[in-house]
Amino acid sequence: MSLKDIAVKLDSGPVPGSSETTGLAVALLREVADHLNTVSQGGDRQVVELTNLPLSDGDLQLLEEKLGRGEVEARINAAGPTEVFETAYPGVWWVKYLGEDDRVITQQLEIGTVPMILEAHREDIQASARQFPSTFDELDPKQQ
Amino acid sequence: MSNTTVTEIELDFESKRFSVTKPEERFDVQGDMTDDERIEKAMVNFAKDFGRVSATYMEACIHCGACAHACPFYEASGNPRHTPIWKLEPFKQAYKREAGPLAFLYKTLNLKPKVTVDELKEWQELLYDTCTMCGRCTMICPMSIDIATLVGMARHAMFHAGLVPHELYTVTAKAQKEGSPLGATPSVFEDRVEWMGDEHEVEMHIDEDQADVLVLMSSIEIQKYPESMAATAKILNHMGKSWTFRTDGYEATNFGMLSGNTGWQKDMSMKVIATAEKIGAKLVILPECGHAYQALRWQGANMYGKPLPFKIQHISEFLADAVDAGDLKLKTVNKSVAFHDPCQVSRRGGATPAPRKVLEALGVELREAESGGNMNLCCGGGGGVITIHRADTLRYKIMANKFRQLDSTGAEMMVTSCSNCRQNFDESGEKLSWGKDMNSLLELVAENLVEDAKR
Amino acid sequence: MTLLDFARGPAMQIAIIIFVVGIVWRLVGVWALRQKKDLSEPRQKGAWIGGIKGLFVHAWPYKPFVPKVGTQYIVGYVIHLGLFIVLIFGTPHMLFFADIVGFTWWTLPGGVITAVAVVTTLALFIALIKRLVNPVQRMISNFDDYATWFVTTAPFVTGLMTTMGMWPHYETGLAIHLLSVWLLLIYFPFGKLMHSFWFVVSRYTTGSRFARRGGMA
Amino acid sequence: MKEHDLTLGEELRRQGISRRSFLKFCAGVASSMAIPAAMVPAMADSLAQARRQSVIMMAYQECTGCLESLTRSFAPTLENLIFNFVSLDFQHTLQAAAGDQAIEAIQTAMEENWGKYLLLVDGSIPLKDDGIYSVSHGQSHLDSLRELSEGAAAIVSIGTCASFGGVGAANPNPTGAVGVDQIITDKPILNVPGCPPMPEVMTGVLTSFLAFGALPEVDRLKRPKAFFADTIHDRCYRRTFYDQGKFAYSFDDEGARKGWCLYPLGCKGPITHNACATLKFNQGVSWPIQSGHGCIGCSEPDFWDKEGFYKPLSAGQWGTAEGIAIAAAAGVALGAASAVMSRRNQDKISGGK
Repeated sequence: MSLKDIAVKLDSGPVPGSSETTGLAVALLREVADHLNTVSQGGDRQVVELTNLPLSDGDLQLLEEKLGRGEVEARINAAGPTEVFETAYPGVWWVKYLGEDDRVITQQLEIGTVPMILEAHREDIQASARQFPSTFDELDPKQQ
Repeated sequence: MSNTTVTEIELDFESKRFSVTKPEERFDVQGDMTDDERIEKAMVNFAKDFGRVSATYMEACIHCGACAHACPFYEASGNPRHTPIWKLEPFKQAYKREAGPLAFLYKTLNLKPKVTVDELKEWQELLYDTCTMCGRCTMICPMSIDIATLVGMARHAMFHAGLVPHELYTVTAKAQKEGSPLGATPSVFEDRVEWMGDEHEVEMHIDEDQADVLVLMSSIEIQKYPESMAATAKILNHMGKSWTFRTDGYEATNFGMLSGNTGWQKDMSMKVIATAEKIGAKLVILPECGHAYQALRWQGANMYGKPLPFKIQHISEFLADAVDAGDLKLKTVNKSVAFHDPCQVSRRGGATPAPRKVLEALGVELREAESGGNMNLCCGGGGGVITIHRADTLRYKIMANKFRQLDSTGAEMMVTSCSNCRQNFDESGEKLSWGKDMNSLLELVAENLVEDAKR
Repeated sequence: MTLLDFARGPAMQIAIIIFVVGIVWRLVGVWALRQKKDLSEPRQKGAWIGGIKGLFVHAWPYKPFVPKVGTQYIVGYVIHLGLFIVLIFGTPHMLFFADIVGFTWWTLPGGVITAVAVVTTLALFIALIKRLVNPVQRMISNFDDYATWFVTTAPFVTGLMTTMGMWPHYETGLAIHLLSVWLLLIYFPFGKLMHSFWFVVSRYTTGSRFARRGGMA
Repeated sequence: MKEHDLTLGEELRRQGISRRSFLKFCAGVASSMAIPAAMVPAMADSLAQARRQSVIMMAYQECTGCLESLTRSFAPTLENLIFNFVSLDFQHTLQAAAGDQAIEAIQTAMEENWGKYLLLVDGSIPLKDDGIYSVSHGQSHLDSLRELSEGAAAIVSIGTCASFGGVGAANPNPTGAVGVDQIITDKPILNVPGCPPMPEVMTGVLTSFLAFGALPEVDRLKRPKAFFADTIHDRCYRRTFYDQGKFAYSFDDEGARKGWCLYPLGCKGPITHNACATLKFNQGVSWPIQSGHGCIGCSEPDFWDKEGFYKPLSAGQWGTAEGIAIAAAAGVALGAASAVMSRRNQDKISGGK
């Protein structure tokens, strides 16, 4: 084959991804079920990585359908936005780490009480404890 | 074994089959040659007639071993050595080393070792005692290799290397010297023709100067089944043919071919061909003899070097044509018949339909044996095997299978059209108490000729 | 140069050249031999029809032989058809040929090819075991028979191992698979694999020779 | 040099970057390196203890494509974290200094961080004629590499050229170009091949070097296993089509429009180890196969010389029709010669008849 043989056609181009499912979604749901059991018996937080897997768009759709939406939704602004929502199954969280432009960097299913990114962390709390008294310094003495 | 060639052993004419009288003294190696000379001779004579066809066959084998299951000898012995293609092993080896397209590679890299005399001696049994060149193996071969023809070529090599079984060599040498392998010299032949003429009150024609039909006889018939001569004469007279026997060309058998001496084979064929030419024969009728048909009908012209100026027919073909032409009026024989096809006439000769046509004309109920016709089981006596005493045990085993095959038809009468098969049936039948006779198609026709229908 | 580059490059070229040279050499080497004309009077004309018939009649044993060699034929057919299907209808294989002949054709899904290859490999092993166990076959077998078995089986085994990801690296597996095929091609003209050509020649020869005589072969 | 004394954790806090942000960065890196997500907190802790790293980046026989790619990392806000924390002491293209000043900068960086700096190399190094074909400031790149590598803690070869010689080494390789590891054998070397390499790999490698103090585990071609363990084919979203036997046979057929497997169009995915299928290029926008073109195998050695990008893997150098014809003619000659020999033999035997 030479370059001449390559047909050139201006078209909308191939649709990225595929609407077909690969069976991976079902395997993931099973994994989530396992993790839920672990956590419900007092185990540590479990994470299922979604970005590394060759999931088709169809797979993701299926996952979203099966897991549904729950009570909590949150948006965190730390080094760009992060979206978190609880699925219809309490304890199963969908975490989307986004870059600028709301592009997904990585997304995970976290199984636990609170997603890691949502918690206030000891280091930050310590920092705020150190910082907090300064709020008084700036108060008008009249109001003391 | 001795290297001395001994041919002066008296033949046992009284035995049920023809061979030498003192088989316990064996001289299976002939001539004074060194081993190297023998190998040289073997290879030279093997390669001499080698052509495209034989080379193709040598190349084509895939070593599947199927041929064993078609071979009467393997089926009787169960010995893997009797696998047809294995019988050619030294020659296949020699072909690859000396003559094949890759011979250069095989030779320089010594991939195929040189064949030794010991190997050839070992293979004498395989090439002579356990092969009748019946060609049944070709039928089963997925590559359709004509092993029988290759065995014939291997025999050329063996003969010139002086490695022919004692009996076969003796008989052949006698045939070359005396004109007949079994002592049927011209004078003996003449005597017996006259005797039969008197005995059966039939007009014999012998040594006519001119005749349309030259009739040959095999020495088995001359010596053992002389009624064949009378039967042939009767039929030919009945048909009003111009025919003759000739004392200078009567012997149909060709032991030169069987033993592997092409030179002698040519001598033997040329004798008959010259006679036929001399008397202006238009047709040469071959007697009921399988290998005679093979030798003259299919190899005769090649010995002669040009197409023959006359037609050659096996007696069964001649009878079939006569039946077709309405020249024979026959009585109906109310019997069931099983027909044993002689390999060289049927499978390898192509005359399979002829005897059936004749049997139909006789009105018999023909019962075809399982694996009959072109697929027929060989009787195990052809190709010179019947002369070799070493081969007896296995030959009887083969015959036992043969008897079973024919008996299972339930036919009342057994018929064939090969006197060599017939003598094998008769001899083995006695040994194995078969209790039946093998009949000649020719004689059956002669017996049932309606004489008053003579034109 | 990696092993795969070697396999797709010089090794392939060398193998194909040896394959072509060897096959032509052997065929011509036989065809150019002398053949004396058969001077006997033919019983019937049109011996070539018998030759063509001969090509087909030996494709399956005559009835009396079926109980003895029928199974062997079936195993043989599984091997040959399997080889044919995998070779012609496996997409990567088709592409190999397409690169040479310049056109593509319909192929089978990978799973089907894998299944066929597994069955064929099993049949090859059955054939080997038979060769080792059956006294006739063991006696008449020589180096060529085992070498032929090896070079035929190796591409199946290496191909399956590559498909099933049984090598540490796919590219090494692919290279070994290709090299095993080149080995087959290189050995082809020098052993009994040539029967893929001889079977036509030999069957035709016997068929026509005996049709001439009126007999059957 | 006060900055060098701070740990990364301290530095982050000084800049008011929250733990959440840091964890997010770690989660991103861990995800790209296939480090289990459960290890993210531990990784973050370790990384926080790290000290500022001196980095010298040299450009040799190269096209700057690698640098272009690296500056388009997946999440600039996050990358800044790590790139701000390393001290990029020398980068010819990015820095302001030039000429003698630049050379001085290298010397200073080398002396100050002898034995500790990380050397990044971009481009192949010509060996032919003492490396005369690629020279900066009167010094051949071969000499430059030898000198700089001596004081390096480790070397990272960025791109296929620095890793395996790449384009420069493509047949017939006029300059005798080779990759770094064919010259330097006594230092830890890591290859990040790709034409261009994936920026995430650089982030991952740097992070991992900082967090664990060593280069990550590598494969037989010194590529970090975290990114190069699987082939493109293994991770390709079109893999199912391969298994089902659904292929595109031209760039304009139904298969191509339906996004079927590109194997027949010469895709080198099955033999190419890289992470494109999961990380994608240009901030995760797309990657070659998603754009409808087969993988050309750019992260593998000698990818230029694999019989063309559009030749299927199972096809190869079968030669030419002329070549086959010549071979056949040779076969005819050999066959005829052997037959003539056999015929002569027969003539001799039968007495010259």
